[in-house]
Amino acid sequence: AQEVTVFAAASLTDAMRALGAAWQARGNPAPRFSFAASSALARQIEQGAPADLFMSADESWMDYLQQRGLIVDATRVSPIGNALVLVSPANAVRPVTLTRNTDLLALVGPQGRIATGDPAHVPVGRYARAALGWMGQWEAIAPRLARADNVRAALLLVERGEAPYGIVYATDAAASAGVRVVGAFPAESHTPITHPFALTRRAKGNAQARALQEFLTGPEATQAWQRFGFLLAR
Amino acid sequence: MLEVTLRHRFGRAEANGFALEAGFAMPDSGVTALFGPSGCGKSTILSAVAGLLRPQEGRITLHGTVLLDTAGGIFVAPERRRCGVVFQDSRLFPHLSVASNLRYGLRRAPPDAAGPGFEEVVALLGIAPLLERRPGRLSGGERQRVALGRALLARPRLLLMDEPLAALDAARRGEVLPFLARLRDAAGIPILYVTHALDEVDALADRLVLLEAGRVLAEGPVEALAARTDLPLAARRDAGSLIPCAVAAHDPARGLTRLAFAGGAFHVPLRPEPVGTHARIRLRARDVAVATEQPRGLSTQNILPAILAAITEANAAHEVFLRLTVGPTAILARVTRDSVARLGLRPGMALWAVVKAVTFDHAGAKATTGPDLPDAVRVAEPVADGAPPDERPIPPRPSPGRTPIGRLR
Amino acid sequence: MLEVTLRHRFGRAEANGFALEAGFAMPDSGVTALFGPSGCGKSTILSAVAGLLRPQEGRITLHGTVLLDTAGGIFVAPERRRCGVVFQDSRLFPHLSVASNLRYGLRRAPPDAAGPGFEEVVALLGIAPLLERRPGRLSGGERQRVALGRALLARPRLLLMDEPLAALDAARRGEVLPFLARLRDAAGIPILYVTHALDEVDALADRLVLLEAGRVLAEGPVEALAARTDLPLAARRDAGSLIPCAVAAHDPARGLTRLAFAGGAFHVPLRPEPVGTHARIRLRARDVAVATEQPRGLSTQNILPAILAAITEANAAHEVFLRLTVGPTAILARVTRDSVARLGLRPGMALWAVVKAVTFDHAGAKATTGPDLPDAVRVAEPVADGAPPDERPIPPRPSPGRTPIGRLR
Amino acid sequence: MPLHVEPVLGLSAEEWQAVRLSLGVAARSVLVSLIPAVGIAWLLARGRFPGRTLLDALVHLPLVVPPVVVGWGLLMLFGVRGPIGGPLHDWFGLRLVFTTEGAALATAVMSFPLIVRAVRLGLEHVDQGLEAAARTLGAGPLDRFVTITLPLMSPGILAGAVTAFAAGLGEFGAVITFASNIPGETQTLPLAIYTATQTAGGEATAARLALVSFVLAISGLLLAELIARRMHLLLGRG
Amino acid sequence: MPLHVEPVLGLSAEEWQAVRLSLGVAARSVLVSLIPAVGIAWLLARGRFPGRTLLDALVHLPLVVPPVVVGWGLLMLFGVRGPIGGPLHDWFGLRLVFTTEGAALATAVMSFPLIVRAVRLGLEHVDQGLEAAARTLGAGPLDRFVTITLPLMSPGILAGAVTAFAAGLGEFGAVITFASNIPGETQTLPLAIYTATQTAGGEATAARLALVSFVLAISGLLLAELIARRMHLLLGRG
Ligand SMILES: Nc1ncnc2c1ncn2[C@@H]1O[C@H](COP(=O)(O)OP(=O)(O)OP(=O)(O)O)[C@@H](O)[C@H]1O
Ligand SMILES: Nc1ncnc2c1ncn2[C@@H]1O[C@H](COP(=O)(O)OP(=O)(O)OP(=O)(O)O)[C@@H](O)[C@H]1O
Ligand SMILES: [Mg+2]
Ligand SMILES: [Mg+2]
Repeated sequence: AQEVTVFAAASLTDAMRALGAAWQARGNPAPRFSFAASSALARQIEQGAPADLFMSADESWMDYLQQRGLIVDATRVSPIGNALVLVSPANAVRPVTLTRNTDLLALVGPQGRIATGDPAHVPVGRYARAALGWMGQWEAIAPRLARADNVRAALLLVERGEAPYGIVYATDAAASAGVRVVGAFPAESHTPITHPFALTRRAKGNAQARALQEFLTGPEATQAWQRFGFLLAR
Repeated sequence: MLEVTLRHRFGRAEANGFALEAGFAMPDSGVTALFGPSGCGKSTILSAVAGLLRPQEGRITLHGTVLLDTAGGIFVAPERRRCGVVFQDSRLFPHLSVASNLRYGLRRAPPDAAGPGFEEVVALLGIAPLLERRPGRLSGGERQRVALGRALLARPRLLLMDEPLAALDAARRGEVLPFLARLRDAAGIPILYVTHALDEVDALADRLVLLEAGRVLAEGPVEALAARTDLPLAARRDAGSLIPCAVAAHDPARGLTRLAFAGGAFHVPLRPEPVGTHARIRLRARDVAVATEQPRGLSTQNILPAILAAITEANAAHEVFLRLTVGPTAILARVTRDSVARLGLRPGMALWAVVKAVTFDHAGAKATTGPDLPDAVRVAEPVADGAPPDERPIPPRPSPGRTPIGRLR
Repeated sequence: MLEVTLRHRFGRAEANGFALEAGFAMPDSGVTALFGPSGCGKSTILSAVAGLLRPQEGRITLHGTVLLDTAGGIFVAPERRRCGVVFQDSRLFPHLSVASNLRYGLRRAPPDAAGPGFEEVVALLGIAPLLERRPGRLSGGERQRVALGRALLARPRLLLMDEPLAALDAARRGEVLPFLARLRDAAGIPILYVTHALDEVDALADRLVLLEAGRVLAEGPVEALAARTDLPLAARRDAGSLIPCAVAAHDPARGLTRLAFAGGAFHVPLRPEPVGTHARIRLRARDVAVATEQPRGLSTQNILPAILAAITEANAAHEVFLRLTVGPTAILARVTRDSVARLGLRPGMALWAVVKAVTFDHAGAKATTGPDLPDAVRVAEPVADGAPPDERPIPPRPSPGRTPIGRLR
Repeated sequence: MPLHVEPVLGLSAEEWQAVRLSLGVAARSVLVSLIPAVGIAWLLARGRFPGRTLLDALVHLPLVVPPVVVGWGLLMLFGVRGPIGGPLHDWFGLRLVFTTEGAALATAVMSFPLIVRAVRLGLEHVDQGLEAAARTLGAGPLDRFVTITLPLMSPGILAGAVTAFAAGLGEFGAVITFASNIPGETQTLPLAIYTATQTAGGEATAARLALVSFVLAISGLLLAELIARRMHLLLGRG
Repeated sequence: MPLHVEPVLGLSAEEWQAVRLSLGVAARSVLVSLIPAVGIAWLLARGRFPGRTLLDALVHLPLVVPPVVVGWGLLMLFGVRGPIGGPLHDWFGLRLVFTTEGAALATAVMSFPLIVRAVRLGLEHVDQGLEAAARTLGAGPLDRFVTITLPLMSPGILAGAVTAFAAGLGEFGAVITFASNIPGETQTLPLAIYTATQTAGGEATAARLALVSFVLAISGLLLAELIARRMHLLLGRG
């Protein structure tokens, strides 16, 4: 059987490891993973990286590759999604309802910061910017953001109590014992968060890759995705 | 008085490591030379006295203060010993000007410590034009003079010098040696002087500690050790005798100076020192010949009546030393065995000592600690081959108290 | 024949930088010494000959090959000049054993270059016990011997030595000097020898190039320059004359060796060299006295009839040089003006030269390039104060062709 | 009145801010680490104590562990819940995370091995004979260190400071992890460059900023070479 | 038959793989950069040519630019579409990106300034008098370099190699950007540590791996100290 190389966004690490094991348990060769920032992976694929399946954290880096003709357009799917939540360190208890009227600045206090991905390039940060914009608070909050390199780093800042709040994916919040979800951003506050998958051009004839992608979008995977807190595309 | 007893071993005992086991004392004034071949342990002793080396066993006292006593667990840190050290490689601080180097020790000296002032030392050593320079721009001789000044200005109770002239060539040596001599005479601090050069011992030392392989072979006044033919000193071609004397008279017309010593006088080419100056001359054994009858018409200036006291072995197979006495003073001569036979020399014979060359020690009003010179030097008979130069009265010898350095020039 | 013309300036012309402007030639055999005070440009010249310094202007030819010609744009790289260099600081390769150091040049020498073999050089320099050691574990004297061997084994056409003994103390010097002398006699390669030590010149050099402040002051056979009282050499206390001579006879019973020279003979304590060996002795002017009547009963061995040729100034105010001739040989004596007056000395007078001390040059079957010695040395009158030692015939002088090094021991 | 900064040299106001911040962070990091570096270099070069090799190893830690891990470790230590950061925050109201000082600390820790190495080398070139000479002239340990050892090892200190400064200009992983990427506070040049590279079409900006960073570092190195030459002259080694 | 690796020392098979890979990558990076580093150090220490300072600056580039940017630059140059990587791939079928060799290249570039610095320092301690002596003994330029200069500068080369090896064990940003994070091929220890930190509850794993990385680097440093002592003895400086 052919070997399959999967380039996946770092935020998919936990789930993909579990799914990889399940795939292997079905008698398939273990897929090779490379977890990194979607941006780095996309650029590597552009430079001829031996990736067969690309799983991006957001649509924009998939668009980037599609525009350059580096993926098999027909295979592009977005079967799973995510929700954007506000988290606090585990010992904080006050839940927050996030509406257009919520005064986040007051919530954070005069010194506090909100940790999230860098809105300039980390997908979760982009969603956070959209949500804050929807709340009309982007201008006020922007200087108070602690911009992390990736979701896990943002989460860490909250876990350690450095930032009283963080904006992260629901999946990451669920996986961390150190934070508690204190509020969820309404779905309309940002474009839907989807994690698109697609086969790369070099995997065009790779049956094994196609099979893996089908597995990842299939029923058995669905359960796993849910278990890790991902939303399923309607 | 510095008293030193040391026992130290480098390397393991079984291996042929170096073992030092030495003890000596030195008086409170004058220069005591530690003399011996390379590797005999001179620098090791000096380091131990300075406190830069901590010997395995030993006791060092200076003017009654204990500096080191391994048995009593006493070790005074070098910075509190007040021993000025002049190193062979000068060790001037490269980042400081000459003036700052000189003041380094001065600033750290106890305020009540007496000693020469900055200006005095600069004048004494002739380093005034160098004060603003960095050590990197000094010649070797200049460097050593500055190092001398630096050590002296720290107002030490003892000066330690480790071959301060060894790194210098002949010309440079000649430049520094007179300064050293002036320092010795003017500073009034005892100096422990390490060297393996005999000419430096002759020019500077009052007492000698003779070392060999970590042990003290002999110790005593330089004049006494120089005349002993049983010591390795005699094996060197320049063995000889050192004779304390005083400038008795000058005869500018004839270009001669008369040096009186106990038992006679020498004539040497005119010297600049004033009449009355005490000095020391060196007669190398190989520069002394003997004659059985009074030589006539000989250009040699100094021909002295002498008694042949003894004939002793020299290290060379075909030569011997003759020990001559001129009054109370002993003189060594080195002649071939053939000459002994030819002239029929026997102890007790009256001879003429023909002294071809006399080496003049660097002058100065020196407080000799060697065998004492009679207070009024007896004026000897006129030498055999010429009329005596104009006699002038010899002034009394300067009192033992040292000339303060400030009055030197 | 090495011919050198150089012009080189360090630093800017306006500033008081050092300017070298020197030219000299040296013959194809023997030792030519570059002698002068520190900083006069000796090392600079040597570096230029070796090719390690590229002078601003100059021309150097060796045996007719042009090594450097700035006008013609020729510069032969040092590695192709085949000039062996012995540096003052030995510069042994610390990561190689003594044996590998010795073989370094040998491996790179042209295969057809003739020269002594490895074993021969090792034997000549007495370094067989050191072969396996690293240079770090050698004493200073041993290091210089190895450096000599290394340069020699590169089969050079010319040996350049830059104060090879300067870093050594007296004992160490004494250890290396005889090896140098043997090398000079055995290797048959011309040697350019840089030094500021007069005793090395005396012991080794055939010709002398006298330098001062970058200029050549005088150039010629050592014997000729040594006797010239107008050169700065005479200012030094050890001015004197060098006299080529040959071992004429041994008298073991009396412990004397007779050295014949053109004009007479000297008696010195017994020497190990075989009869017929050519050597050189040095008479220092201050070791020579004169007498107007024949001295009697004097222990001095060597008293020679001489003619006072001239009286010249010495640098010292109250002393003069007497130029004496003993047969064709000139001898210098240094006496006080007072003695000149006292004894009524005048040029043309017949005198007795009383030679107290004779310094023996390191021996060897030496091809002298100095003033030529008559082929059969005339046997002089017996010296005044003793019967001559047993006469033995003097074998003819060795032919000018050099003794191959292999036959030396 | 808010300060309005015009874009100069094709750099936006925000980029200029990053430049200034980088210089400030790198300079502070050097200042912070210099004294401990000299102390530790001294211990390593001169000390004879049992844990010497371990200390040597510890100093090298930031060199061998990925910067992100260093940042993570710093967060554990100096965060408001950390064993050091906690008391600092609770007692003195001091906060390092998210601050320029924090960025400087992270940078200092990362460049510490480089600075210690250079200082130690400088110290090893100091002739101990000169220190012995100072002792015999009555200088006690501190006196001697300040008046002799320190000036003589200054070329090593300079070399260390410059290398650390240059490396500090480029420090990324530890800073972004520990101090986050906050424009005007902790977004140094490398973070700005990184951000640019992570943006589609940000190549030009990234290259421009990298060039700025390069020019700065080079100017530092050149300046240091000049100073070093003067120093060597002063120390009489020229 | 697939090799079955038992978990040892609490490390999973994959983690062991990362350890082996890290060692391999660090070692290769040192091997790759050693010869150019010696060459460039020689040029910098001995050369007198106009662009010397610029070359010095260029060598320091990886030190002053964030590793991610270096990785990104390498990707642009050595990617299959890059000006160097393209021809390499098209003509020789060579691909550096995403291979162990690529990881070694990225690591080599990052540690290059460190190794050049150390080698240059070693070279500056070589007594040029010894080279002059070799010249007079008939050794031409290459001969003298190989037989004299190289052995005498070997302590500097060793120091450089060890520092580079230690730093190589910790190299992250350039590797993940240039060579990606592929277990068994380019997932070195630091990348494995990173991946662990991206995993919920991965802190313990990360700490464990960091410890392993530390122990490896320290062993390297210790070994180097031992070798250095022997070398110094051999070179007669003991
Ligand atoms: N630190 C040391 N470790 C081992 N041996 C040493 C040490 N210092 C000195 N020695 C040895 O001790 C002996 C005496 O050395 P020291 O320096 O005292 O001799 P010295 O008389 O001063 O000789 P020189 O005239 O050459 O200076 C020598 O054999 C030397 O090798
Ligand atoms: N590289 C250089 N740059 C500037 N000046 C130099 C250089 N090399 C030598 N000099 C100067 O040239 C002069 C001659 O130096 P050189 O080394 O040839 O003297 P030397 O006769 O060998 O002296 P020594 O006996 O001390 O070895 C000295 O004044 C020296 O300072
Ligand atoms: Mg000594
Ligand atoms: Mg010289």
